[in-house]
Amino acid sequence: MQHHHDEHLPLLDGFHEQYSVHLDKFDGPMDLLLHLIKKNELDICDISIAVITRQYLDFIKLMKELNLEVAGDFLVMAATLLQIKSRQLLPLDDHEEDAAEEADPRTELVRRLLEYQQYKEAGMVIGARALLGREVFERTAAEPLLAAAQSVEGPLEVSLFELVDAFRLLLQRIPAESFHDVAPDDPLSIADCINEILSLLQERETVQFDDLTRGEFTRERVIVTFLALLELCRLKLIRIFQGSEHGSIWFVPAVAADPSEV
Amino acid sequence: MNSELSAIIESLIFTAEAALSTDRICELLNEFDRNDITYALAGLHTDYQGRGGGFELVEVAGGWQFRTRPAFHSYISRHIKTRTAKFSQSALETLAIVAYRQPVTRVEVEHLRGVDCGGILKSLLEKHLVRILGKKDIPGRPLIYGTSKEFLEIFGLKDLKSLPTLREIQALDAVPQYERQEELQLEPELSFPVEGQLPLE
Amino acid sequence: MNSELSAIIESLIFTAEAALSTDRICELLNEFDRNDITYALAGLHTDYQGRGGGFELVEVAGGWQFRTRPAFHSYISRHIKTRTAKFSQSALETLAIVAYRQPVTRVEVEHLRGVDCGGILKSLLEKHLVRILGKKDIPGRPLIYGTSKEFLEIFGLKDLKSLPTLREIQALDAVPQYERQEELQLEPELSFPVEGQLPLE
Repeated sequence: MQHHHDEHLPLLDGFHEQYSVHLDKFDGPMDLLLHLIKKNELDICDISIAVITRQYLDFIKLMKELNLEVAGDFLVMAATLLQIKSRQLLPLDDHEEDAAEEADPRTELVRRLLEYQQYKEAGMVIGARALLGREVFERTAAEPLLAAAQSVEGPLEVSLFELVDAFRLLLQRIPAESFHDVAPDDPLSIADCINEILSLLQERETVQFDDLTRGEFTRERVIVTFLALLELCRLKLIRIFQGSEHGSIWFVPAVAADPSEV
Repeated sequence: MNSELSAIIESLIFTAEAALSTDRICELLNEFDRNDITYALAGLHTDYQGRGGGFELVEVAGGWQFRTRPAFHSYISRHIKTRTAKFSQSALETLAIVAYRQPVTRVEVEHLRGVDCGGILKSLLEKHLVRILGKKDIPGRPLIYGTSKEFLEIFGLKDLKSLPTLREIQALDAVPQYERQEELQLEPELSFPVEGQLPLE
Repeated sequence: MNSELSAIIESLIFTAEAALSTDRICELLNEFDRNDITYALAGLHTDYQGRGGGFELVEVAGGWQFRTRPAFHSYISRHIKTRTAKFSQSALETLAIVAYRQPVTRVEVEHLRGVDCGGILKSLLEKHLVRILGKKDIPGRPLIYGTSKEFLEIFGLKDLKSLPTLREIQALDAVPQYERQEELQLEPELSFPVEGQLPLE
């Protein structure tokens, strides 16, 4: 492909397929920026925003002309570049001139690019390793002696992700009305709050109402906490008491933690 | 090690699930000469015998295989085969319901799963992953289940609050929304002629 | 072969179903001295490296295991099913960020990469390369991610500290070859973010 753009071929003349292949090659705006910097032989720490911004926008335009979906992330970066460019164009006040060195609008972008470049390369190094099952193999033959070996149940092998995913799949399977609080935009559920209270009660004997709303004292939080407490009280899992009128509300577990005592 | 060929043959025998015959080896390595292969095999056989390591290369019915030396069998049998306690999908589902919907009764778990869960709940209780929190104050006084401290330990959770919520897992699939997309005016910047120096390789 | 002990250890590692840790070997061979065992292990490791055979003794995911040498994979794949899946650049970048920055949140990964990473994180979770470590103690309590034991096993890493440092990576001009794998051993002093409290196991 190298020679193609050297020859200044007209852009969109029947090369859609080849181009789109290359467009897909960029794993996001940072990757594209790095490519432009390398292509223009620029120093990451001293990039020409004008050049990079123009080429970046040309690129997005091309993507649009090829009817490729331009991911929002690319547009966010375009906005960032335009913003940096406009800040560079603004004349500096006298008193700002001293600080101009530190206030280089490119600083944050350069820092992100350097960091991104590191991880991109780390990814390539990791990806170049010999992988088990691909380049490297372990012995697969069963050891006959092991068949007679004592067999014990090992530690549980299940990940947190599998647990949540099992729940997610279950909920997909059952009709929505079986569930009262799965609304995806419900920011605070009573069930979550009940979990939280039970968790606190596993750690200590008494809990104060204020402990539950500390750090997040919103009307919604208070109502949900209160409803959760009422539910727990109804289930006879906790007992609630109040020291004095308008005093703190305390609650204690109403059942023994040890199932053998139930 | 005599040669590269010996090493290649060794790697083939090592990865085979059963004894590998000389014919099969020759078939797999058809760019090599059969005489060289049989010579290499004989060399490997002698090497391993002389070495006196934990295992050797033996010719058994049908082919070549690495086998541990009988002298060490008493040590090998000390291996304890640990069957990793794999969770069945139904156990995982039941545990997930108890974790996310606690305090919950057996009837409620069964309502969600649509099948009897008595056996699974019992086994979860035995594994100490689930515990009985109390009895519900309704006719029949059914038991109320919740997760245990061991449950938190196994999943490496600090507390129940640290359980990932469904919403968080679903969010992994969600495509982020960019309302800015419409507002962003790129056109004025794009008035430059696109002069064939697009960043394509 | 140095000694009877070396041969015994060899037979144990050879027959184990997964990588065998030094601790586990000492447990199985409790009539031997721990020092002798570690000395024998080091000797075996060197022997196999020097021998240049079809397989070698490697230290991986906290234990010892015999594995074939990468150079022979094209021969082995003639009779064994191999994993054809290739990791995309996005997946490797994301995996690198999780490996080096763990515990890390999705927002942090996305900030570094400049793109949405929900789908990739989910697929890494499904492949068991990445796992949920819990929730971060900041407002919103976002999930935090780290790499798993499978990550070490599949990528042939002894532990997280044996990942090449980011500094070393920058010093490499080209993408390294498999052969270089051994040379990437790093000095222990590295600027690893969460040394000592890495959530393995």
